[in-house]
Order: sequence, then C-alpha cells, then structure tokens
Amino acid sequence: MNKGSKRLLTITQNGLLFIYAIFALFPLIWMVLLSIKSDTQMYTTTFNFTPTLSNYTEVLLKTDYFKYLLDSLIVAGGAVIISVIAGVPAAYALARYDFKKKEDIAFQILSFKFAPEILVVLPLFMIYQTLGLYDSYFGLIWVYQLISMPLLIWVVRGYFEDISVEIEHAAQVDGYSWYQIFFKMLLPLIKPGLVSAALLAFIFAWNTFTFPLLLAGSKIQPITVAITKFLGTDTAHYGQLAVAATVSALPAIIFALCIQKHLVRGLSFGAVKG
Amino acid sequence: MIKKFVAVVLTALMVMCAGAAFADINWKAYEGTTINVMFNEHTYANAIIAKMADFEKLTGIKVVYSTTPETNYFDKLNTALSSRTGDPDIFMTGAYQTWEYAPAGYMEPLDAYIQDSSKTSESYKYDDFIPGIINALKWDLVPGHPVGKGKLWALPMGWEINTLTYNKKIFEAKGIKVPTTTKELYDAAVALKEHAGSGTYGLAVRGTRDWGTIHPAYMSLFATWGAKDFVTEGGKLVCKLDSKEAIEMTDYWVKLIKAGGAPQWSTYGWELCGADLGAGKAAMMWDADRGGYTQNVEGASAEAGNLAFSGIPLPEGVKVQRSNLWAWSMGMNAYSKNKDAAWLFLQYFTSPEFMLYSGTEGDCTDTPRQSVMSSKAYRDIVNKAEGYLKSFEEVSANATIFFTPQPYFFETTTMWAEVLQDLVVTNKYKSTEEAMKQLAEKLTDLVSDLEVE
Amino acid sequence: MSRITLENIHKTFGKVKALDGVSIDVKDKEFFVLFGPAGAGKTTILNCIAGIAMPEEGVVKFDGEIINLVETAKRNVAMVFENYALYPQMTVYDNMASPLRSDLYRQNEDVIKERVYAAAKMMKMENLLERLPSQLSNGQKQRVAMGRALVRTPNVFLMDEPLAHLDAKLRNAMRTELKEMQANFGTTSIYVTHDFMEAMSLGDRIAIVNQGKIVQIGTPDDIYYLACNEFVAQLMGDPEINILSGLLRKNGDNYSFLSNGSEFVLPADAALMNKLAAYDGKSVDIGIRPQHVMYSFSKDAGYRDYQVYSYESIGNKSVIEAYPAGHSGRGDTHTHVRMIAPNGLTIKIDQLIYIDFKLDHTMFFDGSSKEFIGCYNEAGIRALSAGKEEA
Amino acid sequence: MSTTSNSITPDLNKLPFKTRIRPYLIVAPALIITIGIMIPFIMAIFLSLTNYSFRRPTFSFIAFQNWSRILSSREFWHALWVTIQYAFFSTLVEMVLGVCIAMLLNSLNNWFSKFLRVALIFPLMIAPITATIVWQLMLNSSVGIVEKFLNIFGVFNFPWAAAPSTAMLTVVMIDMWVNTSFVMLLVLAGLQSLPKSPFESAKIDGGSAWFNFVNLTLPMLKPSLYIALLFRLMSALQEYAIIFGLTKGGPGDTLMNLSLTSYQTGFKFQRIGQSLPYILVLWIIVFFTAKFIVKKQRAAQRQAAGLES
Repeated sequence: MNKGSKRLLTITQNGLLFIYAIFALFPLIWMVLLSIKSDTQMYTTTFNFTPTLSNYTEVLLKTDYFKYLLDSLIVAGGAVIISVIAGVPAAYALARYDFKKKEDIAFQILSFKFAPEILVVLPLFMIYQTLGLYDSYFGLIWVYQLISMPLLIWVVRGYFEDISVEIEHAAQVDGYSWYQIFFKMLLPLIKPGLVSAALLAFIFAWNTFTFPLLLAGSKIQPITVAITKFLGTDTAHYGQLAVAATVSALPAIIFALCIQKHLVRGLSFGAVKG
Repeated sequence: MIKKFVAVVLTALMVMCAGAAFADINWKAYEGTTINVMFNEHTYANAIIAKMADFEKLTGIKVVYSTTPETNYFDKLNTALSSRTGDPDIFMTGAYQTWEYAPAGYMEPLDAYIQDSSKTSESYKYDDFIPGIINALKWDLVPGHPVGKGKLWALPMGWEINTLTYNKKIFEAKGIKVPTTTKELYDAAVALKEHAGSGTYGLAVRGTRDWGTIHPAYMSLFATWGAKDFVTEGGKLVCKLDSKEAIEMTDYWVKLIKAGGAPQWSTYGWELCGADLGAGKAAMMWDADRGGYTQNVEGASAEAGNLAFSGIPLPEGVKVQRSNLWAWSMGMNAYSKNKDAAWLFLQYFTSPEFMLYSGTEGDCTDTPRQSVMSSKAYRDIVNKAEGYLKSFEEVSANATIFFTPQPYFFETTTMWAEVLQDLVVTNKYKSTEEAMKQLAEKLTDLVSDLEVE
Repeated sequence: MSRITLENIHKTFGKVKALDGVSIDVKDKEFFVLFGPAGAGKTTILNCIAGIAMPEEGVVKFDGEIINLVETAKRNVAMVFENYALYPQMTVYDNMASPLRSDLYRQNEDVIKERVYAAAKMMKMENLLERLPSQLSNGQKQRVAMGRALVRTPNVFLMDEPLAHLDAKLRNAMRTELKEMQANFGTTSIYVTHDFMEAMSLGDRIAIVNQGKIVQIGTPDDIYYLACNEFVAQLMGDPEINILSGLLRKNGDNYSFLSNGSEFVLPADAALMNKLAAYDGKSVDIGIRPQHVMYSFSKDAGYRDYQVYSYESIGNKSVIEAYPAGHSGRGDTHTHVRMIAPNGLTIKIDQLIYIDFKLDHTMFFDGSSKEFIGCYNEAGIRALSAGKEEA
Repeated sequence: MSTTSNSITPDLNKLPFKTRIRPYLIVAPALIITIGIMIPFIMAIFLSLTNYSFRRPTFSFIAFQNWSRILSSREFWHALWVTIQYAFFSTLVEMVLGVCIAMLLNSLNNWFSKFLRVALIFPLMIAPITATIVWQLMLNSSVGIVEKFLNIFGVFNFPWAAAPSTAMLTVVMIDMWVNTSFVMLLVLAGLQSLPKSPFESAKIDGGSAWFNFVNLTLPMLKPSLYIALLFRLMSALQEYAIIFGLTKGGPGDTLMNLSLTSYQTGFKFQRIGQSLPYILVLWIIVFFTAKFIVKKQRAAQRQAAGLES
C-alpha cells in the first residue's frame, strides 16, 4: 500500500468513527444541555438559550436525590460485593475442580442472568412479603445477585481456566496452604477480569428497574425508580429529569475512568494469556 | 432564650387551636402506631407530604410513605395489595381502580367510619364534598350498575374534568374563534395544522396504548355524543361500542386526529400533550383541565399566560356537555392492621381545613369540597386563568364517570385504545364500523364471565 | 534428604488408567530418572510423590514413613514443572524467594537474599532478578524454575522434563550443569525425561515407564545393554535399535539365525548358547544397534544386498535406512535396517548397499513375548554395571 | 501387595474429608444464593397451571387450560413473532456495528480513538429507562432536535415510534444506542488479547487484510463474539423497558412482544395464571438458545486456543 492510499484509509476510518461518535455521544450532550435549560425554554430553543442551574438546585437540594443515590449505591454496591465474595471462589471451583454436574451447575448459574425478570418478580414478591425481605436492602441485594453473580462468575471463571494449574501446584510445593495460594497467587492474576466484571455488574445492577420497582417501596428507592419522579407531577420537568439522569450516571462513569486501563483487557473472558 | 420561649408558646397555641377544631375525637388514640401509605407522584400527594409533620405531631402516628411515578404506580400497588399483608394501609387510587380492588376484597368501605361520631369529628362535614365526586367513588359491586349507589370506597383528594384549553395568541393571530361544536373543532384543528411551521399542529389529545387515552377527552365526547360502553342485557354485560353513536363518534375522533392531531399522536400521554401546548406547538389541547392550568402558571412554560379555557364542543343536536371525571382519591386496605389509625389519616387529609390549604397554597386547584370552592382565597387564585372557573363550573354540573363499572376496566380500555391506534395509524381495519364491531364482540366475550345480578 | 518409596501405586483419571501398580524405591541421595514415552505416567508418579495427585491405591513413603495423607505443602519437596509454572505477577527474585516466604519454610529476608543470589549465581542469571517472567526467554524461565527449587533443602527434588523446552545447545550445557549440581548437593532427585541421552547421562538409576507400569529399573548400562524387552531396547538409543525377526536353528555346536531368506551363523558364547537352547527351532528376534551394522558400497564376502531407503543427517553423523534388495517390503519398516554413516556421502535412493552385522553385539528376544533372552558377554556387563552402582 | 496396603490403612488413599468436599463448599455460597431464586421459577410453573389472579383470594388448579388457551391465540403467535424480530434485528445490528467500531478503534491509535475507547462506553451507563425518555424527546416531531435535523434534508414529521412501519426501527435504534457499546467493549477486549505471532507469520506469507480477517481474526475472536452474542441476544429476547417506555407496545399491537404481553396480562389485567405461559415460553427459548451459544462458545474457545499455540 502506498502512502497516499494509506492516508486515505486513515481518514476514512477516522471519519466513520466520527459519525458513530456523534450518534453515540450526541444524546448525552443533549441530556446535559437539557439539564441546564429552564422549563420555559425547554421546547422552544435548541442551542441558543439562557443556561441555568435551577434544575440542579431543584433536584439536588430540594429533593431526596442523594438518598436515592445512596440507596442505589448500597444495593448495587452491596450486590457486587456479595457476588465477588461468593462468586470468585465459585468461579475458581468451576474452573478447577472436576465434580459431578460441573458444566450443568455452571450453565445453571449463567442462565439466571437470562431469567426473565417478570417471571421471577411476582413469586419473589410473595416470598419476600412472607420472609419480611420486602423493601429491605438485603432483599434487593439478594435479588440483584441474578444480575451480578452470573456475569462475575463467567468472566472470572475464564480467567481461572487460563491460569496453569501447575502454578498452584508450584505454590503448594513451595509450602503455601490452599487459601494462601488463593489470595496471594491467584487473586492478583484474575484482578483485571474481576475489576471489569465487577464494574459491568455494578452498571447493570445500578440500571435495573423492575426489581427495585416491585420489591422495594417506601424505605428504599434506588435512583432508577425515583428518576421518573423528576418528570414532575403537573408539567413534565425534563430539565430535572436530565439532571437526575446525568448525575446518576456519574458514579459509573467515574468508576470506569478509574479502571479504564483494566477495563478492556479485563473483559476478554480469560482469553488473555498470562 | 426569648426566641425559644416564643416558639414554644406559639407551638402550644397552634396545637391548642388544632385541638379545638378536632376536639370531639381523641386524635392521640393511636399514638405510637406506624402506618404505611402509597402515593402516586402528584401535586395532591405533595400537599399531603408537606403537612405530614403536623399530622404526626397531632396524632403521634408515624407515617411511612412512598411515592411512585404514575407509569408504574398501579403495577406496584396491584402487587402490594395482592400480598394481602395489610401494607400499605392507605393508598392513592382512582375510581376505576376501585372497581377492581373492591370486588377482590382489598378495599375497606368507609361509610361506617364516617358515620361513627367517636371516630369522625363533627367538623369533618362529609356533606361538604361535591356530590358528583363522592358518587363516583360509590359502587354496589354489581358489574353494570352505575356508580353512585352502594358503599363508599375512597375519599377524593382532587378531581379533574376534561375540557378544551386553547392558545389565545395563536387563535387571535390566525383569526379563529373558539370552537363550540365538533364541526368547529375539526375545522379549527385543520386550519391550525402547521400554524407555525413543521411539527406544529391543531389539537393535542392522548394516544398511548392504555386506558389513559380513553378516559379523558375521548370518553367525554363519547358520552356527550350519547354513546355507552356497556349495558346489562339478559343478565349479561353487553358491549355497545358498535352502536351508531359509538361508531359515529369514533369515526369523527379518528378523522380529527388524522387531520389536526399531533404527528406522533400514538405516543402521546398527558405530559407530551401538556408540553406541546405549553411550548406553543399545539394550538389546543383537550385533556384534564389541570393539565392546561399548570402550563399556564407563570414560568411553567413558554406560552404561560396565553392559555385560556373553554368547555366541550358539542356535536350536532346535542345540548349538554358531559365530561368524564377523574378523581384522585385515597382508599384503605381491607387487610390493614391499623384501620382506625389509618382512618385518622384519611380524615385529617380530606378535612375542610386541609383541603383549603391544598386547594390554595398546595396548588391542588380542583378541590372536591364546596366550602373551598366558594372561598375567596381559592377563587382569587383560580380566577387568574381565563375562563377556567367558568368552564369548570359549567362542565362539572354534568361531570361524572361515564364508564360502566366492571372489574375488567383496564383490559377493556387497553383493547379499546389499541383499536383506536389501529384506526389512526394502521390499515388493519377497512372502516371504523368494522373495527368497532369486532371490538364490541371481543369485549362482550371478555366480560361474559362477570356475574351480573 | 530422603529415601522415597512407592508401593503398588494405582491412579486413574476418569476412565484412563494412569498408573497401574507402580513400585519404586529411590535411595537416599540417588539421582533417579523416570524415562518413557509421552503419556506413560511419569509426571503422575512425580505428582503422587509431591502429593499433588492422590493415588487410589498404594502407599507413598518418605524414609519409611507413610505420607499419603500429608499435604503437599508439608512434604518438603521441591519441584520443577515442565512448563515452568512461574508466578507471572512476581519478579524473578520474588519467584525464587517464594518458597522461603511461605509459613512453613519461612526465613528472614537476609537469608532469603543470600540463598536467592546463590541460586541465581549457580544458574547464571543474576542480571535477570528484577524481570517479570513475561520478559524472559524459555531458557531463562527454565532456569528460574530450577532456581526456585534450589533455594531450599528439600527431602527430594522432583524435576519434570526441566530441559524439554530448551534448544539443543542450551540443553547440553544445562545437562552438564545439572550433573555437576547433583554431585554437589547430594539431595535425592527424581528426574522425568523422554530424552534417552538425558536419562543415560544423568541417572544413577533409570526406571522405564510405559502405560502406567514400571517396565524395568536399573543402571543406565543395565538398561542399555540388558534391556528387559524389545520395547526398552527400542526406547534406549538413537537411532533406534534394529530388530530382526527370524528363526533359531541349531547349527553344530552353535546356532544359526534365519531371517529374510538369509542365514546368520552366530558366534559362540557358552552362557548365551545355553539360554538359546530352549529356543531351538522357535521364532526369535535379534536386536542390533545401528553402530553395529557395517555397510559397503561394493559387494564384500558375507555382506547381504540391501537398497537405500533414506539417508538423513542427525548432526555430526548420518543414518542410512535400507531395505532388503528386491524385497517387496520396501517401506515395511520391520525389515528395515538402520546404520550410522558419516555425513556427506553421495547416496541415491534405492541404490544398492551391502550390509553385515557385528553379531557379537546382538541381543536376543523371545519372538512371541518379546522378552529379553540374553546377549553376548552378559556376565561381564552385569559385573561392570554392578560395580558402577556400588561406587 | 495391594491387599496389604489396602487392608491395613484403607483410608490412606482417600483425601481427607475436608479436602474432598472443598469444591462443593466453595461453590455452595454462590449456589445457595442463586438456588434460592430457583423457588420462584418453580412457583411460576405451578401458578401457570392455576387460575391465580389478584382478583381472588384463592385459586384452583386448572391444569393446562391457560396453556392451551394461550397457545391457540393469535396474540401469542404475534408476540412470539415480534420477540424474534426484535431480537434478531437489534442483535444483528449491534453485533455488526460493535465489531466494526471495535476494529476501527483497534486499528487506529490516535488521541481520537483513545478518547472514544472510553467515551463510547458512556451510553451503557445510562439506565435504559432514562435513555428511552431522552430519545423520545429527541425524536418528538414538534419539539425534538432530530426532527429539526431531518428538516434540513427536507424530511418532515418522520413518525418514528408513532407509526407501525417505523416503530420497530425506532426501538431497535434506541436499543442499538444503549447496547452497541457492550458488544464493542467485548470485541475490543477480544481483539487486544489476540496473540501477535499468527499475524506476523501471515504478514510474511503476504495474506491480504481480508484474508487475515476471515482466517485469523475471526476464528480467534469467535469466543468473544459468542459471549457478546449471548448477552445481547438473551436480553434482546426479553426487552421490555425500551418498548414499554416508548410505545407501550403500540401502535396497535405492533411491538407487543412476549415480555410486554406477559407483563400486561399479569400486572395490568391481573391475570397472573394466564400471564405466565407467555413468559415461560420465553424462558424456554432463552434457556435453550443460551445453552446452544454457550456450547458453541466453549468449542470456539478450544479452537482458538489451538490456533494460538
């Protein structure tokens, strides 16, 4: 390929990316724009308007917004932590040990991720009412395991499968006990996968709607359920909704920026050779 | 120090005053009880929440409440009620919902509480409620029997009638006069199509695929036109959507939307209707009067101040405006374990004192109490909107629920809305008549298992 | 420093029988080689000793003490894995220090430093200590893996094909180094390989493993000269030993071997002849190593006609493979004969070549069971091998 | 010999109990947590055989009446068809686009592509329910920005979700906006973990870019692609939030898929027993499709591992 055509190719590639970037990012920019528009200018202006922070003060200072955000953080974060604690050892066992029905169990766990929420939510509601789990942090964290656990186990299992079993043997020979090997030798190796899977699980848990809508009520209101409140009761306050949406996306975005280096690598489902 | 003292004295005085008004019953009888309340996200609920601390102070009852946006409110409420655990004790509901909840045994009839002088203060003045609204919340549980008889299932927080709101500025600029007949309405809608370029249009009405599309404007005109949804014939409910009036009216409605409705009518709920009216994109809106009213409040929208209110355009040969009525209300869970405490809550937040607050400072302009409506404070506020009070009074004279009560209300109205959508945007049916006949047949079949005495 | 004993070890993986009654007894300070084809079960034996694998049946003893139920970590063995098994997240230094940092074998950091540097020096990789395994070549990784085993004084060194992935030059050098180290350390070592040169040069004793069984245990000479069956004889030596099938017939005081239509008159050896007596008129295989095959390109007396099948260099020498002339069995490897030849001959495929055998180096095997019968100068070889073992 | 060692110490050849049950012990917490959620599944199957409804305090067993009624209804087959269409189109578009974008990002190494690698993930962070509202506003013909943009090209009042002919296109587009980044992320991860050596040797062999893509990149990318396909297809089959938020299944019944039909029947119309067969059928479809893809994925993983070594 000569220089000219190579240059042309690069320009085309950048151009295509640019077009897609507009499609992908414009709605977000639009959302931020809405968040600084007043109700009166909401529909009558596009880019030429008087920016205002009133939507922000309205949402952040005059409502329980931070309580909703905190609720989301507790349930989504708690769900991911439980998934990590229970899921990482399970992923290890599913990767390493040969036991009866291993593949079936592995698939069973994965299949929960794909269980239609509507199917489980109604019976769960009845169970939760009886067990007193309705409208509790624990109840939500538990049901969120359907979202976070399978994802986590599957990503991390791939990583464990990729670690040569002889590394563990070597560590045993070196005099380490099972749990020391697990924490000292294996965990550092699966870290990229673990972190990315945890982030993805967090995002999915954060964004879920049906479960918190029907299984929580007055005490706990994650942001997804609360967010449509900002549409308002008499007129639709899209500006406030935009504020609520923008701010609610921030934790995940910040998290993603922090682990940006790991993120892509970590989602290769173990296809990375150590 | 002095400040503190004054505060204490003032508080004591306030409590005493409040006590004086409610002195005849023991408000502290259920001190320490906790009750759960489910609200739909709404101005009415906000007014209550604003006064919640007062209630808690007066009674010593702790109120735990949730507010849920309207799109999902009833799904959540259905689920909660069906658990039969008594949580929530009090919930917001509409009249249509009571047709479903009451026969299923989820609702506590309120008549006994109101009549018991040991439970209800004399100052409550039950008779002060506008009779039409109270009647909308009564039903004898027999499908096909109209509302107004039987037990009282809920108490109103506010109500809405469905009238025409229009943009004075646009009407003046285009030299169009306010339509009073359906023909004028159609002509105006056509004339106002693209009145200010692409995307602007004549008349905003709801079009989403659910009951919300049927019950405001459509049902009001349907009733005004003289059509009925169901009648009892030979011990069965029979759907009458295939009657001449029903077909005529629906055909008119479809043509009206096609000629002058929003380009994306089938996705329009109340919020988009209101938004378009407020932004000056729609020249008219036929929806809940409140919807137009709130757009008109200064600072709420671009067209605030330009909106005016009118009644229901009449079809040829019809003299009476009939508006279908919607009343946000509160009911009590039949499985509640704190019924008496819950009653105190209901009583307090539907009392004349509270209603005056909510009708004025609380922004709930459609008050269900006559005493409030005739109060100066209220009239001063509402009179700011041109024609509002006039059309409100005019239309409310004949406002009631024009649906035939039956527990499959949501199913029948959703199917109804689906057919309406099909008539406007698809070519599924050859004619309105064919569509309505099929629909009537389907709905008759659907309700055939209901027991009609 | 320990004596390692395995008694009747059985191990299966699913339906595959990996070990089928393996018993070995490795003496203290011995360098013991497990030699056999791939998949024979050599690694599994090491794993059973290390405690990585649990035999279904049988006993593992260290110094006479049964350690079946002792965990790997507590057996105090050092192991070099075939694929190195380095910890990818640790530097070379930390990899090597790792055994000395575990709870069981903990040393203070000064001692660790000293030992790691000593091992690094021995393995000539002091300059690599700060690197990560991903930055090392295979040979370097191999040396790190060795180094990690060497920092300790374990009961036994277990080495699983530690040189398999190295290039030839490095392999030779490392082999020499290993031998030296073994002499210095004096720790019991068990070494797995499928390379016969390594087995021969390193092992005090060699155990031949095949299909989960121990076929033969002995000194390198024992195994080489007195292979207990054809399989072992074929395994030991490169190029592979020539096996000819034929018939044994009494010929006066001596015997003749009839194969492929030609008769070989066997040289006399009283002890051998006694053993062969039982096989008179029966089928017998003889084994002759390629270096004992003589060839000529002109017809010499007693030489037989063969044709060249292939001529391939194996480094500083070449191997000629030939088949009986005019024989329809071209490509029938049973009748082929391999021999050592110098490089650089001009040989055409299918050209005639004349061959004779140094029959006094022949090994005899039972024609049907393929078991060893005897060979020339058997007593002498045995004495030599026994003497070596004593020393 | 074997008898002696066995008879003297029969337990010598058994791992200590503690060690033997270790795998089960460490899967247990995850399993218990998730198995608890199995109970609703079983309840759901049972309830689908009853006339359970919010309207009645009791219910009775009616065997397969719900099932036969639903399976013979036009509504069901329509919903199934919508479900399949939606899943097919949205997954297809997202996979193709996701792979293309990932390839572009991978081949470029300038600040722009580095920035996009992070920025393009942002749509994933917006809850679908919010994304739907934002898009609805953007697509609105009277106040939306997209309409203004289209006006420049002489397109007026494009109906988007409001007309049956364009409704599917619209929801698929929003789904695509939300989820293409997910595919892109997984594919990019797959691309970056590809080993270098096969490509180097291909370079020496002088294969064309297309040849390399089909014969090297694609097979080695397959495991990642299958994972992306799995996650996307499974949630596309069950899509609820976007369709409900935008059109509630309309116009008419254009977008009534199995999830929406089930939700409507169960929660809005209070016929729980009748709502469950829809979703159980969906569950069966999802389960077996997932099983098939997982099998393919595991095979592809082994194949890719082979290619690599």
